Amino acid sequence: MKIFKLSRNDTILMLGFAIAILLMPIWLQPIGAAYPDLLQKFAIFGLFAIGFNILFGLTGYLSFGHAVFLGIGSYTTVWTFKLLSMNVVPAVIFGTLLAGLFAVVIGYVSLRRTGIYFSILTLAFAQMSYNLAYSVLTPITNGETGLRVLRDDPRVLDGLFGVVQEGSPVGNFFGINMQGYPGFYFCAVVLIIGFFISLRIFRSPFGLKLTAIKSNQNRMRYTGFNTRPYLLWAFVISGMYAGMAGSLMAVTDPLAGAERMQWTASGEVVLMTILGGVGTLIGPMLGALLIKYFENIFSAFNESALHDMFSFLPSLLENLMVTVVHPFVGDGWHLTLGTLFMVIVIFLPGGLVEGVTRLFKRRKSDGVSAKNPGPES
Amino acid sequence: MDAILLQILNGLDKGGAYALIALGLTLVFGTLGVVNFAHGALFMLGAFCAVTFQKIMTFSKQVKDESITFFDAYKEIPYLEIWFGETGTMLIDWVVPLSILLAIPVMLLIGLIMERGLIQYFYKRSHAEQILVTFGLAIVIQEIIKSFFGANPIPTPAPEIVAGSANIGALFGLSDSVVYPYWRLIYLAFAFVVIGAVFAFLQFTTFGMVVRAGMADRETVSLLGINVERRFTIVFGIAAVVAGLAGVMYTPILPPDYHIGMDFLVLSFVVVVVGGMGSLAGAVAAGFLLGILQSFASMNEIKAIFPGIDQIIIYLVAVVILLTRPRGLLGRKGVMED
Amino acid sequence: MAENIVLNIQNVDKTFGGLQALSNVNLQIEEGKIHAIIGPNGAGKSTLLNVCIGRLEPTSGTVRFDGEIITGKTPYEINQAGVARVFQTPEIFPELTILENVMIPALAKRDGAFSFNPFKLMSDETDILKEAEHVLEDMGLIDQMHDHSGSMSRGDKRRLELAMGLVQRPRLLLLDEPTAGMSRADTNATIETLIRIKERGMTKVIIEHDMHVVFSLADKISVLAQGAIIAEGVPDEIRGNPKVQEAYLGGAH
Amino acid sequence: MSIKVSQPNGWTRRSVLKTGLGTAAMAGAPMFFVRNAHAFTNDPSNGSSVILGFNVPQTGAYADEGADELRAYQLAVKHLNGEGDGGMMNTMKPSSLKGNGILGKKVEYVTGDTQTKSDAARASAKRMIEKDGAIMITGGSSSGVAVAVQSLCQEAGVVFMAGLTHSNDTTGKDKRKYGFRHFFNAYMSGAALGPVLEKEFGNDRQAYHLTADYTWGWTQEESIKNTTEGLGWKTNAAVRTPLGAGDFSQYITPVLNSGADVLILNHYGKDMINSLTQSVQFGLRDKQVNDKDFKIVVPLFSRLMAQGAGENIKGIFGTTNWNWSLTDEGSQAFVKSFGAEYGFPPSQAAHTCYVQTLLYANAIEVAGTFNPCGVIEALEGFKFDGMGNGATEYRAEDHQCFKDVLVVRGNENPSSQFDLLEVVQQVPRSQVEYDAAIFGGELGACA
Repeated sequence: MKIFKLSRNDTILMLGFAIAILLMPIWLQPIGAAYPDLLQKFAIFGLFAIGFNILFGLTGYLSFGHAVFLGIGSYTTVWTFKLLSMNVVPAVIFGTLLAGLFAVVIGYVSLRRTGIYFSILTLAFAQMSYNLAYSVLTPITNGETGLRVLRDDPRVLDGLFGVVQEGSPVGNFFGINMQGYPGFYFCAVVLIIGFFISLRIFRSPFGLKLTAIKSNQNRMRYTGFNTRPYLLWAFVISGMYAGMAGSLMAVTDPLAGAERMQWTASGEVVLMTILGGVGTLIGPMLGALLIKYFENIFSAFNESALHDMFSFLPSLLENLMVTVVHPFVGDGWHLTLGTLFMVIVIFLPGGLVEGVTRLFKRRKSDGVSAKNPGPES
Repeated sequence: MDAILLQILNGLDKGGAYALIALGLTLVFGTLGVVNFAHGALFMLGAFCAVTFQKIMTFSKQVKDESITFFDAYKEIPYLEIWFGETGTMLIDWVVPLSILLAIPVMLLIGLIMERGLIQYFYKRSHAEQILVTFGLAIVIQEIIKSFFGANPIPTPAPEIVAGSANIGALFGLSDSVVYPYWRLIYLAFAFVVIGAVFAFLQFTTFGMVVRAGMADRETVSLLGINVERRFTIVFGIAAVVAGLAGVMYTPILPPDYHIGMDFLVLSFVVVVVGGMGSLAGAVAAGFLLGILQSFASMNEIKAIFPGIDQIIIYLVAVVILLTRPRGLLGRKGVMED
Repeated sequence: MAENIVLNIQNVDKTFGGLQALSNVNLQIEEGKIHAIIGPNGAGKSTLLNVCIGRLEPTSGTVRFDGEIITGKTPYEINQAGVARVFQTPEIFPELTILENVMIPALAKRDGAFSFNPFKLMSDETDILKEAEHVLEDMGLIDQMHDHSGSMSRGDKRRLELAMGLVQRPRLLLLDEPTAGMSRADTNATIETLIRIKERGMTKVIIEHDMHVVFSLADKISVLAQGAIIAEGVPDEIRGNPKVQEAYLGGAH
Repeated sequence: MSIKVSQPNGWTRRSVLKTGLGTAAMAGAPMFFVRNAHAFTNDPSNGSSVILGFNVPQTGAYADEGADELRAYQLAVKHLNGEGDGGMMNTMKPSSLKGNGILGKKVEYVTGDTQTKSDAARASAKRMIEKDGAIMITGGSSSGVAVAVQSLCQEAGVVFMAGLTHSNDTTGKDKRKYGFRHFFNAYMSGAALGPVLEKEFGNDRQAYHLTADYTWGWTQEESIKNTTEGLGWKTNAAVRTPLGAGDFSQYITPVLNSGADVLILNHYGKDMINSLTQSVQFGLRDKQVNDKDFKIVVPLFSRLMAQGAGENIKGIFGTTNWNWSLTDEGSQAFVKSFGAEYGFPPSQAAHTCYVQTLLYANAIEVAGTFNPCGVIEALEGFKFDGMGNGATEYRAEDHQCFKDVLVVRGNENPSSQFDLLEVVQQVPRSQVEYDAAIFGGELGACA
């Protein structure tokens, strides 16, 4: 089918990506990351970052408020769970669409400015949403506690079709509960579709035009393009990715909290994208993997775990290693993260993907120029 | 009326703080073109200069407290008090103002090291990479401070004599209830002095002239055979000192913790951008504007009409200004617009 | 005569603050001709071009393209109407390859100001590719078309600029000193190219310093000095015009 | 690289087998937790050890509090495994603890960072349950996090022993069958403060509330308002302040002219440190209004907050769950044990976490099973003493502990750097009890 068409290299990339994602429960086992919640987070934040990259990577517009769409996606999903059905399909669709709607409004206003002015406008919208969601909008958002699904919510559609919920309500995909591994595979499939769409956008004339806008927006205008709608579409698409990621967060764990919209959450996706490589296809996914891994695994090391880890060493060395490593794990995991950011950006300019590509190219200096029009993977 | 007068004072005071923090940031960000996410960390380091100085000054002899039997508890008697008696107590009391003397060289040094050791390699890198590296640096600095001082705020009081409030009302023949803390008045005056000093420095010295020219058109100035880079190093140092001083002076108002810089980071970027990129005056104006509007938005009368307005006022004003004035209040064309 | 006027500039004034950059300029460009505008530095040539492409709005007066008023329209509307411009300082997309640089304007020609087609593949755009390759062939850039354009030499960038204008096959092409910064050989090559494509019926307005270029290309020449047209005619008329010599050579001769 | 040597067991393993490559026909079956009468989440019966999950803030504003909680947990684990001096295990009555682990299995633990964010806290708790095989989750230092993690634990079928959480909601409208709170709540703070405020400040007062603008702040404001209005006080104004406002001056100056003579700060942590410090700077502590001394009240105190506020805390009234200066046998044993281990006295957060761990272990011994339903049954209505707050009961209706509440005052003459709070009154439990129905909510069932 034409819609699935890809060049040979891209087909390999796509297949490789899909296989790597689906097999995460296996190859992440040795590094202790193969448990459902973290796998879900990998997929969800990967999707978020891949979507963010469509805006930032292609057009160069740095949004510092993309977490607002994550939040809207989550809230909408939980509300759909509460009002309509615990089936995840309508919930994800509504979450994505409403995030898209907000993206139209916020994007339309913010895109009137460029550069840092644009960034601050998006930041302002997100911070306003966060502050209000945390306080005066509590009737809608349940404030600090977060919006949750309750047993006695109406759920009109479920009632209509006679679906009975036993115990705590859990999102389901036509009867398959969306927690644990099924939840991960659901997210993984959405992620793979999201990656495919992103790949197609990168390879499309639309994507090329977005890249050209990043390169020289003025020239685009004199070349006959009305750049504003292009930017708005990129903004809305990436907003919808964020909304979908937010939806998936609520699907795998039916709770939506306001912190999801705080600037730190917006900043996180920016960091993921830059860390992996802005404008590269798989960079954002790598960035998401790395940051989420550090957040969840490095923070969990404690002294006794470290002693276990180094117990194969003689006790003197063991103690030495524990002393050396200890500041970087547990409550010091931020230190590791900060150091990692610096090391990567200093030694791998352009982020992981670009940096490694450059190193690779330097080694075999007769770099073959890309045959594919469009940005490199 | 009194309430409004007090809110104006609050606004000015907040504005002074915002302006002071934004001033250093706009020097680096608006003019050197470096998106410095570690600026908040510089503010925090300034505050911890005061904390460190306090720790040094109150270095204590430990006397075992016999009244506690569960574990070894110690009363702490600062050596300064043991050695110098009253004078020692006074010195400890004055630790915050005194630590300014420590903060200036320390922050200058930190600024220079940061610029030479890291930032200079990032002038030509993308903004994205500047964000990543300075954010990473900020986290690392924070964590180091946390490992030494913990995460809890550390009380750093103002000297006893200015710890209370001034009765401004009585001074100007207004109502008695118009009182305002001495330290906040000092902070406001201090902010004006520092802002004035930075402006005077850039306006009236040759060095400042070159820097301003370099901000406007770096290439041309370089072509004149002037070493702009070296001057920019010093500008970075100055920015660090200004941020640090803002931090030192703020400690009696806000007991510092390792995270205080991050709390101010977003706000300071908003102030700088609303003021307009590349404009020092804009940053100062925006600082005061946002400070005053925030104070008024927090009044019960206003909140009764717009619930939660005090939660969002800063961002709301930022949106309105950026939509009506494309480059903020006083921004220059072409700075950080792409 | 009126029906083959492509660009009609009528009574255009432009002031910047107190400075009169253009005063009452009237200029008619005929279909299919190469029309050169010459004049000393600061005569207002670039301002005039900027008015034509919508970068600047005239203080008064109108510009009509193909009978329709284009003053006040946005740059992309003017381009879509059929006016393309080749910039003096290369305005290319430095992050893209040379080929992509040329495909972009070709896409603009085909897709219009906006089209949302995220599911097409660039690799399926064979028509666009052919057009771009054709123009690159013309400009002698075909061998290096997969290189990044940012690292080209300045002369090559100028040729790329020209290619980006030509690929759109606009009804009117405005060239701002197309050979500035080129070597003699490159200049001659460019002149040849321009002559070669003259037959395709594209109207061109050229701003040029290089009299060699002007006199080898132009069908008609207008002379601009201090914001006003002081002479107009075929090359031979202009060559002998004393007013032109005075404006150009000033008191030195 | 893996952290915990333990194998993922119970439902996790089964889920892998069943759904590992997304092939299982799973419609209808409740997938997340495969449980029945004999199987429950992370059943440790077949292993040699039992794993507890300590989920505390390690980064962010409450990192120090989290660090103290973690110390207490580590101490509790030591004591449970029969190491150290046993601490409160020696004073707890009745106690079924034997000092040989829990049901003879060695106690191990995993830790995680809540970041004081619901999402991060839930992610961390899920890791402990899904990956590390934790059978119980405990910790935290904010109510939002506690409620979020508590409902997660309900879904996961894992007992949650709340750490520091003070909102009425935790055991009120958001109570859960699997969640237990030893800490007191805003209602109890109000009830305990009432008589003391009446005695110290009289009946003719005007209160001005500054309240952190989120759920915990609101519940505390409401509870304190009810109490003070019951005393005959008027409420002059109740102003909401943004979380993390930093500078509160714009909210403090209106107090000066309001005619109020008591300021009640419904703030916690950094907010409280800042608002108190700044209120004192504005001269509120030394002010005279309506011919009375102006007073500041901070309903919820902690020692870490008192440390941050420094001198400003002197003479300020508030409540705490527990203070290390208590002289009962249990408190002394705990402080001694903690002090010997770490060199300084424990905070109230440490105390509550330590006690929670012991109570949980004890309940397993009583029930004779790790099955959470049995453990819950053993905890519900459990009456005990010797844990620092006098005779205490875990009320079955809402899983809230009822015990004496301490009304404290910032110490005017501290004898050491830890001697910041002076206990004014140990308000007896009977005075702070309330009907479990008033806050609504539903425990749900043990599945």
